Amino acid sequence: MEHILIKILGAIATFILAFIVGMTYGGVVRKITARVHNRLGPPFYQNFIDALKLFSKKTAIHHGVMHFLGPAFLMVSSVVSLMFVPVLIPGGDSWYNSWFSNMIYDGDLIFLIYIMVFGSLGMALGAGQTGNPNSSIGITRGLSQMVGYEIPWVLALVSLMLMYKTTSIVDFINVQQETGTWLMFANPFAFIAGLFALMGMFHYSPFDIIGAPAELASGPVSENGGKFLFTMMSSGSVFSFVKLTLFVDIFMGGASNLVVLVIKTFTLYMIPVLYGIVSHRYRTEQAVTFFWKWPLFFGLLAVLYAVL
Amino acid sequence: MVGTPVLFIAIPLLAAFLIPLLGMIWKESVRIVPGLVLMYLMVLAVSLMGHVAHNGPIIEIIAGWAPPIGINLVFNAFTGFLVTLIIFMGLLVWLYSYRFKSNVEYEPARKYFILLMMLVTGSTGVVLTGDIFNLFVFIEITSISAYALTAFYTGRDSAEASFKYVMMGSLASTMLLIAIMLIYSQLGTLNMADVASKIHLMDPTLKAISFILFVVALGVEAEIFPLNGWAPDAYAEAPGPVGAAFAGIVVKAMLYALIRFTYTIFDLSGAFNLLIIIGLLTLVIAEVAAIRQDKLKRMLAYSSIGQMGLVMVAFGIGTREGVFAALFIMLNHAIIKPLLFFSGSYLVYHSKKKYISDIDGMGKLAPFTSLLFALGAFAIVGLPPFAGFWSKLSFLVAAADNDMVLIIALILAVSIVEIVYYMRVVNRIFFFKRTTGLLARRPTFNAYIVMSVLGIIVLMIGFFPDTVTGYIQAAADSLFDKTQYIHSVLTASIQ
Amino acid sequence: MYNDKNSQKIVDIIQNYARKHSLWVLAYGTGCGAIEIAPTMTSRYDAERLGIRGAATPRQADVLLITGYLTVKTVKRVVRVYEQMQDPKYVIGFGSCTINGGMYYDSYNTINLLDRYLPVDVYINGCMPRPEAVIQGFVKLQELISQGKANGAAKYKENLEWYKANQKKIAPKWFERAPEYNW
Amino acid sequence: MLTLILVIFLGGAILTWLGRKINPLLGDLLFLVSVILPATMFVMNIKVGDTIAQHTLLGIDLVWGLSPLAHLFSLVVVGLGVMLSIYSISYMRGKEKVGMYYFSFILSIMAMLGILVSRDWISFFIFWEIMTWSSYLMVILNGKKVQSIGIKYFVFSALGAYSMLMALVIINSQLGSFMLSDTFNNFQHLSPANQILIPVLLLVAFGVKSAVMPLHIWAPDAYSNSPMGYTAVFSGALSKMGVYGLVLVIISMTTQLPAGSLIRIIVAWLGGFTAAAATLWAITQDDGKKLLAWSSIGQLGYIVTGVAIGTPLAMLAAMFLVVVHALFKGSLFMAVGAIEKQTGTTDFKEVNGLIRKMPVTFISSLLSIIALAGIPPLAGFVSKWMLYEALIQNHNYLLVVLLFFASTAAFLYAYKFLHGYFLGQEEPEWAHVKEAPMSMTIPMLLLALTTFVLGTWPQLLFNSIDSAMQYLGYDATNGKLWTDSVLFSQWGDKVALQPVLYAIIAVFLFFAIFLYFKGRKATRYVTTKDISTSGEIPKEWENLTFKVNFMQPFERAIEPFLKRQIEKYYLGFGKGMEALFDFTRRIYTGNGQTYAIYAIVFLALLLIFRVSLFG
Repeated sequence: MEHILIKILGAIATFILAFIVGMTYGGVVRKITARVHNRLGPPFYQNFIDALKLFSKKTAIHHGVMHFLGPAFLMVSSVVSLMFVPVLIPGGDSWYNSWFSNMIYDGDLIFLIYIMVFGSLGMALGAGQTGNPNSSIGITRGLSQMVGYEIPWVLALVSLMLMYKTTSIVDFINVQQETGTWLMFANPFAFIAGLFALMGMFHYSPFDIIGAPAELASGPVSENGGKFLFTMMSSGSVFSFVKLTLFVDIFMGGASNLVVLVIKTFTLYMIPVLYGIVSHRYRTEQAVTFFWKWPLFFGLLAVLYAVL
Repeated sequence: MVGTPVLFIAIPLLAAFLIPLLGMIWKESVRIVPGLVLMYLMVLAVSLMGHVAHNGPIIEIIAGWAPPIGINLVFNAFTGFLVTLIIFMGLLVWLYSYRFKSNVEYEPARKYFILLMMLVTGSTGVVLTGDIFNLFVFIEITSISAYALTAFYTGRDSAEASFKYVMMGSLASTMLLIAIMLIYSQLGTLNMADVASKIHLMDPTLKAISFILFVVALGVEAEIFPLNGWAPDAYAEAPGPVGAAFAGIVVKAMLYALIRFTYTIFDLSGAFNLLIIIGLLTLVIAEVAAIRQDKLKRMLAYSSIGQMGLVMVAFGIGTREGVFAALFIMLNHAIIKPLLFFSGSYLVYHSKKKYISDIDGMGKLAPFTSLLFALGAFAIVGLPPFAGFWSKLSFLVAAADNDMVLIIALILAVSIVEIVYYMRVVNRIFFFKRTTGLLARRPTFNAYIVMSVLGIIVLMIGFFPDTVTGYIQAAADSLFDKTQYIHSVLTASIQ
Repeated sequence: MYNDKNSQKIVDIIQNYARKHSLWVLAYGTGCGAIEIAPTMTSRYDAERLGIRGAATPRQADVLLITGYLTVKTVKRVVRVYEQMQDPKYVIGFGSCTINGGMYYDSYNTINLLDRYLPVDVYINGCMPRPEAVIQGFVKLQELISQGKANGAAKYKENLEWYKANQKKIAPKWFERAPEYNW
Repeated sequence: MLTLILVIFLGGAILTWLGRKINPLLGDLLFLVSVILPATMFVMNIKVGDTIAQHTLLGIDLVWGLSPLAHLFSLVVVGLGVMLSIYSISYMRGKEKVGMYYFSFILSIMAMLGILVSRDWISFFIFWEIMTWSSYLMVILNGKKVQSIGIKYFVFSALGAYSMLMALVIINSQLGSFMLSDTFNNFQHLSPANQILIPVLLLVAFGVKSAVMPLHIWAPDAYSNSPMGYTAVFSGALSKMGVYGLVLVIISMTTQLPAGSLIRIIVAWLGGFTAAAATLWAITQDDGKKLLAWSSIGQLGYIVTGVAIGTPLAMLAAMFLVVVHALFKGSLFMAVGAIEKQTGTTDFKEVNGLIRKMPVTFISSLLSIIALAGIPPLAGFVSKWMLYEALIQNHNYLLVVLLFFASTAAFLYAYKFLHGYFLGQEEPEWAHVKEAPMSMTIPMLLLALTTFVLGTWPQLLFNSIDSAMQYLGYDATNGKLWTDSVLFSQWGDKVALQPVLYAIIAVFLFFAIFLYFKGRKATRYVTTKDISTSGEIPKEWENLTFKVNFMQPFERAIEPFLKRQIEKYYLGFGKGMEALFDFTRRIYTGNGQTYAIYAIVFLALLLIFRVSLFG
């Protein structure tokens, strides 16, 4: 019983960490974007204020049960996938290390890929029930784009899996601990392909047609305000934390303590963000076919590299 | 014993002559007498079959001259099987056509039944006789009544079809005569058993030529490609029951003759290959032609030809299993094809041109007939659990035992073609909207009985094939046992 | 119903703080005033530093910014958009047109006084008001929010019949058809 | 007993057909009895064993018995059969040709059970053909496009069946026995050419039924054209007979061959391509039936791949997916049937916003779609996970990427399906629509819930699969690849399904309660017309749901693929054959003189070649 309680507390701690880090990153990104635009920009804690405001806003209407459950699904997906990602290197030496080893031994990469999709489906259902055409359009774009980036992503992961004969994230971290080389150097092609996929996952430019504000009125979320939007926003933050941590775990050797984690994830995060600020926007089919060109090529190269 | 084999020939012949006389006394007797005759013959055939199964073949000697000089009739398991089949088909055709058209007058009915009796006479004669010239005579009797039956409707098309038949038939007769002449000139005998025992004495070239002539001559009647040009027309223009009679009676008899020549009389090694080649040609071209037909009866005719081709291939395998399969296919064909002709001709009864499209949606109007047609179609393409499957299976098994992999593949490919055109028709019957205003024709009571009997047999063979396989096996054995045949005929004495 | 500062609870203070610093603006840009929004938001004046950013749909928006004059045709939409926004919500009337019809005051279909149809919290004077003035207006709204005085929505709810009657006077068919507003 | 069961089926089919003619209610009753009674007898009385009944027809022994593998498949057949029979009563009410529907339904169930109990090739083939033509009757039951779709189905089925027939007569001639066990045990005794030929022929035979890539073109039309009550059986159980055959061939035959691994790799890739291509085609469909039909083909592709790879994990995955696919696809087809029944159409572009009208249908569809997409915690995930692990560990890297692509793309049509029927704006046209009757909703919900249960407690099914696999010669998998509800792979990776479920439920409940109970008081439902459409008020008849060209961006991206349809090549072949046939037909000119010339020429030819013929 005690064991389970500790687990639950650890899970809550992980969630809070992910929430805070994700939200802060969001704010920092806004700040950085503003600086790139030669603006002052909002304070880095602006996202917290926004979240608080959204939370305190009334949610006066809904369009049906799925409208309620869509954000809940999204939250489930992000939180549960968070539970399966090793935030810190398991068995590391910092005193809070054991807090974050939630359920990392109970699942593996393939499981994680699927559980992460769970949210998109829930979100899609919620958006669909609102009856707003913009939402559905955004959803189809998002799902299409997902099909695009999934290929290089899977290719990258498969190449690593067959190099180290495992699909477990913990094992990947351990491998990097033992050999001392980050996998991004052990198989650079996989890293490149994965990076492309990561850019797709974050929906920053040039892959941000999903919620194009002027064209689609923010797409899938266009009918959601108040608590719905709050839930989506927090799950988005948690999700970006999950993605970044996962990437760090796999390619960049994991993190032994929170400081390292923040440094690594932040550095990684800057790649899609900075590229996004200065880039154009792809149409959906352009985005999809883009992923099937160079990223796919690098993915195949990664597999080839791994086989040889 | 109820009688002797000669009655198979004598009684229907007698009936054929008596029918007009009796008709003068009582008109209805024209329709009844043939039935009585055929029923009696059926009883006779069954009892003789029983006798043969226990006591061995019956050799009947005509006119007191012992073989090889005199004419003899052979009733063994093989010929008995075919005779039973022919009589049974004759009975069904009679029953079906008893009042095929209520408006048929006395005069055409009289002609029809006379011709039918002649047809039965000729066919049983062909099967039973042990003499080659006698065979020729019976072939002529059969053909001539068949010509006349083809032209039964006395229309322009019927006449044309009949004329084509006559033309090809007379060509065949000529060749048959030449062939007989060659054999007689070489061996000085025409008794089949005698010829078979002396055939090695014949000059090889002349032997081959006479065999070829026999093949071509009998091939015309047995619907071998490319000698079967008459058949589609004849089937299509003759009345429905006549088509059934052709498929069930005439062709069987002629094929019997061909097989008898190949298996018993001649000892040519290449004959089996020839059978396979012409059989395959017939099969492929007939089925391919059938798929492009737009008239129902014509389609059935081509299908009939195709089945004959299949039978020929089966005979061409040359093993006991092959013969078994061939006879089985023949039996099934003799049951299923009449079923298709009978039900099919009711389905297009009111249609002038008898187009396939005229049966659209008939399933609603004439459910029973349609169902039987579908049953027949399912059976003939060899879908289990219906009759056709077992014969096809036994054929394939026999072929596979002889490593004829390519032939199996070809035949199965052709079967797909067959499936396509039969299913197209069945689809039209059951799943199309009725477009033409033509109403369905209610089958007569007799026709119901006939079709039901056939349908039940199809199902019976399908579920319990072993009810018939015993006879077929015996027939196959008896055909195969050439020495036994020669011995039993030549040693037969006047009883 | 009207809250004054003394009756604010701790929760309200926190919430008002958040609301004040996170104003998501739905700019209803039919009038010529929409041209001023761009400089307000971009590098030069950078409204985002105050927590002000654009919202894509009324469901997400806090502030309805009505830029410029309204006609009968557009006021219908504006009311509809306003009703779709979630509480708490604020309206900023932008430019003189929203106050008195501006230079089009005597046109047959101009809405001369927006306040008759929607509860306006803050008016920004001028024709056009410059971005500085716009930001000034927002700051004023923020002040009102933190004092708990930006209660246009409550006013609207309280006097709903009056507002509805006014609205129906100008576009009866449209407002008959509109979904009921009862939150 | 087994014979009796099959006879009851057969007699029941005929009686139902007749009873339906007399009185519709009597027909319904007889139908239920003649499916459920023998099905129950089958489950209760027929135990796994080698020989249960034996008949001899035509000198061929027909031996019937239930192997553990067949037992697994028979669960699917019986389960789906009973569920669908209950469903069909309501589904077919007021439709035409109900008698024929019942007849074919019962016969197909009988035929499928017959296939499974057959221990010899002949009864296997007989039941196979009965299954083919009874399902054929279903395909053309609605009388639409009979000549194109029906014939296409039958031709492909015949192609498959005749390949099988050819293989089995060759087996018989070589080995002298039609028994399945003899075939597998004495496979080495075949000649080397036949050792290749027979598996290939059988693969074609079973590949047709399981809709493997170049042989699949009948499937989408046939599935979508049959009545929905039957399509569930079609896609859920009938196609699995092909899989059953594939398992037999691949595991029992190709493993004994040196070239077997090549065959298996080819089949695996074909399965992979089937999965990917069918998924892409499913995305482009605008009709729920067609979409599910393509989706079925895609799912069968996964199964075929799993079977072809044939490692224990892959086999486990494939067998699990066999059952689970039957469950979720059955439920989905039933849902489409319910929608068709209640609204009269299945076109996404016509129906929308049924979620509040048909909530039970929606819930079962949702569960089934989640299972289909392979998302945890439903059962689809279990098989997907095992399949991917197996493929990766078997070094089929590119194949796994292909399948991953397929399953990701499957989300697109999964969403399209749910969105098309249930989401979007509610229209006054469908305001009258009510939930389908209980006899339709309960079976579909039951199937969906079973999927849910199996997703967390797959061991309920693994035991059966395990005994089936041991029958095929695998080691026991319990404890190696799974213990209770934990899945392992050979590399030691694992997924513990129960914690996953609990975590999901906990988080879900927390946020659902948070959202719902916190907001419930203040929140009220507004219709889907009340959306933020730039201040516009949509009129009653205005439907703003995004329907037309739903996946257009994606379709544009895959346009080069969509241009190349295999069907076109088949059509070209068909046209060519037809022209050839027509040419051949003209041999029969109808002219007597020509025929006479033929006769003379034939005679002349024979005379000329007599030496080569007769020596």
